[in-house]
Amino acid sequence: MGAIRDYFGNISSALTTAAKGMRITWRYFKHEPPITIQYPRERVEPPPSYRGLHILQQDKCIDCHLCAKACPVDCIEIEAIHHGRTLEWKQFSIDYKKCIFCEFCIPVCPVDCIHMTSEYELATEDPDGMVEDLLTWTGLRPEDQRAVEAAVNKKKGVAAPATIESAKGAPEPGSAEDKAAKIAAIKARLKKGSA
Amino acid sequence: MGVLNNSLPDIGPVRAVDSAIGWGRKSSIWPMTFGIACCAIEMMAVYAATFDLDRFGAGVPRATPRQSDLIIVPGTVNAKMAVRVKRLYDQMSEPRYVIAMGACVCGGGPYVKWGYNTVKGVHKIIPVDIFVPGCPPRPEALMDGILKLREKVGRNQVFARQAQTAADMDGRYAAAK
Amino acid sequence: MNETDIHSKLAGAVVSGVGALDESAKDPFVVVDPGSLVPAVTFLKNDADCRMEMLNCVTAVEREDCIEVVYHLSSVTHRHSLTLKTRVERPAGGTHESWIPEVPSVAALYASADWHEREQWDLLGVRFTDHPDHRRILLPEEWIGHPLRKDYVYPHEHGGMPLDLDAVPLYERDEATPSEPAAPRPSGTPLVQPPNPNSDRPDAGGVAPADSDGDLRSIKPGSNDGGGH
Amino acid sequence: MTSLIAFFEGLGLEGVLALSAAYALCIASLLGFITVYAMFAIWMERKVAAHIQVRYGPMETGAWHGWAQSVADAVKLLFKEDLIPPEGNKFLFWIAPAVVFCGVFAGFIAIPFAEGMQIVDLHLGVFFIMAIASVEVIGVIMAGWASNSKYSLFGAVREAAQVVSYEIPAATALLVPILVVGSFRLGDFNAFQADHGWLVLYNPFLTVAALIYFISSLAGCKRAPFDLPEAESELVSGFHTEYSGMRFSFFFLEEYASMFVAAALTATLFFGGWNLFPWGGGWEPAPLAPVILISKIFFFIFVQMWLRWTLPRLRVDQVMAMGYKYLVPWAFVCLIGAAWFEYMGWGGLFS
Amino acid sequence: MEALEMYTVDPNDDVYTEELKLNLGPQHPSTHGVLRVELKVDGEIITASRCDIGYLHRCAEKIGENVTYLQFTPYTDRMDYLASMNNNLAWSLTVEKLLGVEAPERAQWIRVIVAELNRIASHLIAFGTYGIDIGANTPFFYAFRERESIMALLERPSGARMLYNYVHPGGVAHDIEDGWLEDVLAFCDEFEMRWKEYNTLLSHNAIFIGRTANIGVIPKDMALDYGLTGPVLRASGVSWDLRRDVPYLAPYDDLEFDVPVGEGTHGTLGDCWDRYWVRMREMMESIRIIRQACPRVPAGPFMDKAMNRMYKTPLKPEPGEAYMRCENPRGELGFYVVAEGGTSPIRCRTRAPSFCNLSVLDALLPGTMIADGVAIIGSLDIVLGEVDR
Repeated sequence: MGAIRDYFGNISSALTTAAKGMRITWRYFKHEPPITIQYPRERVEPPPSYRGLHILQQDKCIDCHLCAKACPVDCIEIEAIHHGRTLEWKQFSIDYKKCIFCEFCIPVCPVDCIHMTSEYELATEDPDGMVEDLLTWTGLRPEDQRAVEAAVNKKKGVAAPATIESAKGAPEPGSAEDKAAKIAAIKARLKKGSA
Repeated sequence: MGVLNNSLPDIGPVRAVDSAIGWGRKSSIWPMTFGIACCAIEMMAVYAATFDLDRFGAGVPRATPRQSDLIIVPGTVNAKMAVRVKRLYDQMSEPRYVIAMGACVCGGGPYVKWGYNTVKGVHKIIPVDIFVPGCPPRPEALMDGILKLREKVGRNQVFARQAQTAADMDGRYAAAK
Repeated sequence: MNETDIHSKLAGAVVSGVGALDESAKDPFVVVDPGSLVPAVTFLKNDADCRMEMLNCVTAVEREDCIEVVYHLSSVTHRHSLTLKTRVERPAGGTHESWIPEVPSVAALYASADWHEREQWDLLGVRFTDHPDHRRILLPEEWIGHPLRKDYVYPHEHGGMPLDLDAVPLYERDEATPSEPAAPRPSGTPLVQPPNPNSDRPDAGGVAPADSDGDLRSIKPGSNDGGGH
Repeated sequence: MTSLIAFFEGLGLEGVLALSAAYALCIASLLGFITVYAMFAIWMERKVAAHIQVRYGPMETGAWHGWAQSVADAVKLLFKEDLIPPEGNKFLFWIAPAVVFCGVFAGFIAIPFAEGMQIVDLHLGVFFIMAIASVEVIGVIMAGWASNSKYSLFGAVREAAQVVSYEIPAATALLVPILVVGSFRLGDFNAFQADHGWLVLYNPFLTVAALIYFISSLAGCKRAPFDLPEAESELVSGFHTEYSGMRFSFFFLEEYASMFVAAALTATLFFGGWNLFPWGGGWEPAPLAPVILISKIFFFIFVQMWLRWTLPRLRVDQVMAMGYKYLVPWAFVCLIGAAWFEYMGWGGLFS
Repeated sequence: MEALEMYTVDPNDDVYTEELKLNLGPQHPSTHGVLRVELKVDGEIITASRCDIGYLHRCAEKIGENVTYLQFTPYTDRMDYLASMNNNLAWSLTVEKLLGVEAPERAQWIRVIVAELNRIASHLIAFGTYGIDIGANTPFFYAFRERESIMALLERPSGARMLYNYVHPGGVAHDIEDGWLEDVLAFCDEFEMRWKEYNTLLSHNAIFIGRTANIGVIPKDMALDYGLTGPVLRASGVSWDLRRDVPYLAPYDDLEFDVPVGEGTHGTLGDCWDRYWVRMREMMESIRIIRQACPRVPAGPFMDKAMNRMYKTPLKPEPGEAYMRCENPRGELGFYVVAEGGTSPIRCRTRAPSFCNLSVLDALLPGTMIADGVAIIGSLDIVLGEVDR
């Protein structure tokens, strides 16, 4: 008797559970709108805390190498020549072939000059194109150049040249415009890399 | 078809055929169901409803390498796996594309220094078309990579002689002379 | 029961070669001789008051003078646990190649020990005698060396697959002219040398930010946001 | 068909030539129809799946909802490298997709889309379709064997076992309407249902028989929950694991074409054919008949897709158990019951 | 569908056919990554099997011996990449045990919430991929939809989608923002509704039950013998949950939750369906925990003051060793760390739950069918990153 009950029970349970499942999928088909974010057309911005590509406030950076030491994967390479307090920048690059976006380089910075943006698109055809130089300028800036020359000349006993002009027009380091300009620079570089 | 590849003159009708083929190929990139590590989960997220790779016609993951056009290598490849990755790539039929997904596959990633058995980038094993670094890359970043691959595939010339190829042939011709 | 009770029970049983309980450690442990390991574990598993049904983990630890094998046992019934250790002394000049310590296997007692012991053999080169299936588990069977040893030499390639960062890709190699085999690395060195001497592993204390004060602080005159902290 | 021959004879062609020309035109148009239909069905399947799964499906290929997606797939597959496993049997590997496709293709010639709109009006139409559709199994076994892959072999053997087993309940269930109508000719079913209403409502045994035939046809088309021969999570891709490019697309075409044939049989034999309303008809204007029939066919194809994206897959022994323990006995019960009803003169809800 | 009697193959039988060697993986849709299983099959029936792992061996233990304690945290993310919060937590607790410090109270409550959220996310993947293994593709998409919500939630405090690196020794890396807890509670309400849908669609489906009930039965003794933990052990009828039995975070003592145990509802105790069902019910228990924990998150620091300098000066614990275990979604994750005074440990052993859970596979497969093998692998819910490390 049990076997017969099982037999008919199987038929009824197979049909009813299939029907219930089909009711759910029908509801989804008919009533639930797709939740897809159509990526290149629409995009959801990651939260402000997102750990994306780095930016550097080069004005602030003091070439202390603490971020490079904190990095678990040794992906930061920094090179700068010290002229007293002035820095002649050669390189501040992050190798995104290694970077794991762990954020350990951020809290160690004594001058709070390295940050992570919400940018993340980094696809490229070039195997060497994934090393990003965060510097917005290399070498010395003109006013620093003059200051260094002045210092050198002073040591030599030559009279100082004209007064140093402070850089005008450049956005205040750390301000919102500065950040936006740097993100734009990163984007431009990425486009160049992929083309 | 093989003999005709890149051998016809680079003129309008041939170009039109090429661009039609390129359109077909780029609109129908079937990836292989292939997951290795962490990035595979983000790759699954790309197939899933929120990002839906099928919008680009690429949401038909084929389990067999014969039928797939794209192998996304999502995760660290080590010495034991590298043999298999190479074999899978060899089993795929032309045209085939490779996306290296994640830092490990692009160039070693976090395992570059102390990883005694990891391959430092899958481009040491198989030729890679697009690199998508990140650890793991966001699904959007992978889609960005796939969009770049689509551009690249659409640019490819099938029958028309490529400028570079022609130059090579001229060079060879000159050398033979 | 706590660890002290278990230890006294274990030492009181017929099992010989059971050392004292190190209670100062964070997880108190008992050191037993390799010879009496199997009886001790058998006792702990079968005794009604101990009932260590589960072998959580088998770990080999390479120290200066010895290799330790650590067994973490726990009981679901009584909800207690115990750490058991056994030590094999390092002979003079015992290196990675020359010295394979041997410890009796407990795979007959716990099925979970099977894979754990294989892993320890694979990574640290500890041979577990009487193990039913003594093969490598994670690395390929033909792998040379045991990588978790301190004097392990990193390979350049394995099975034709390049493992170096600067290796030439397989498909770009010229088959006709085989490249010369790379020179073996000195033992214990990592695969990739640090990119520059300054960014070596942070040592004891590291470089405190205070050290980098002074000259480096301000970049240009008139910029007073140099010290952001 | 006869009208076509007459048309070509009218153009001045002799007997055999006219016949050949008519057949060539029929085959060409049928091939075109199957290709276009399969492309549409594949696109539809992807859209149905996507909307069940709260996503969009193809969107970017072609302007409107990715309508050109299947065209792109076809172009790509056409220009993809065709690999033949070196260890396999090259001839069988080469011919298997053609064999698979031919079986289903031949089935199409007997389907009447409207009165006279049929390539060959066979008196044994149902019988012919059932018989010729089984040829596909031979092709699948050839493919599985010639691939020299274990997964392919598993898929082929599963397919053979499954299709052969499910022929029995499917054929038995089809015998029920045949018994009621008293003919194998597909056109007669339409005529009968115009007078008596849809057969599925004719008597309760026919309702059950319709369900049994629909389930068995799922198994015959390798559709979920019976997609064991190509079970992706078990056998990679089953019997076509080693196929690539154009040859692989033949298997794809075959799957969708056989879905069409199965849905057409269901619609014609049980659901009124080109009669719009369940209580019969015959009043529908002739040009509307193919539209009605094809919309019914697409409804059943949609149900097949809907089932596929809802249900899990059965195991191979469960498929066999379901066939032999559940469907076969019930199909015979239906047959005997319908015969009894016919003997007693009962039934016919709308007659 | 009725229960399938286990097949046995007798070589002396008259209709004994030739055995076929079948290689499952490392690239196979249902091996959940790069597991390779060599099978010997007689027709559809598996007669012998041998697991081959190591295709994702990434030298985590060697790295642990060479980087600092803090720097190893992101590497723990990459072990069980489906539950990185829980892995971070286990590692942080290990380092805290070694140092003898304790995280502030606020950090502990945040840890409970993020760990339970990640447990749900991990079980959702198990649910979705199990559906695919069995042949139902749609649940995968529903599971990923809910998982995306969880990831959006966890992204806000941690800043990453998947590998969070959020729980650090001494606390958590960032404080939660205002309104986050309310959003978590709102997610809980939505999830409860969705969970019922999952069950109608898959859990109680007759075909699904037919495919999973009575398959891959692990008796209680066998489970303990193989060192199985987590849902796999609990499905065999052993009520053993470290959150309740060895509370490693103080808030777990105050919270009320049940430990779901397998009951053999549709077949034998400890079969695939039980394992699946334990996971499904655990999701609801996690929701219960989150609901209790959210209103109770106290104000205060989220990171130990003294530990905060570890970002600049590497941690340097006293010589010693610690074994710390936590209840991860897959079972007991243990870290055994031996310190000898340097900035990095001399041994950093990971007792990975998936590693032990997978070891039972070779004992389960013989006698089942190929399709059952797929169901069994799926029901163990392994993560190869953790198996191979």
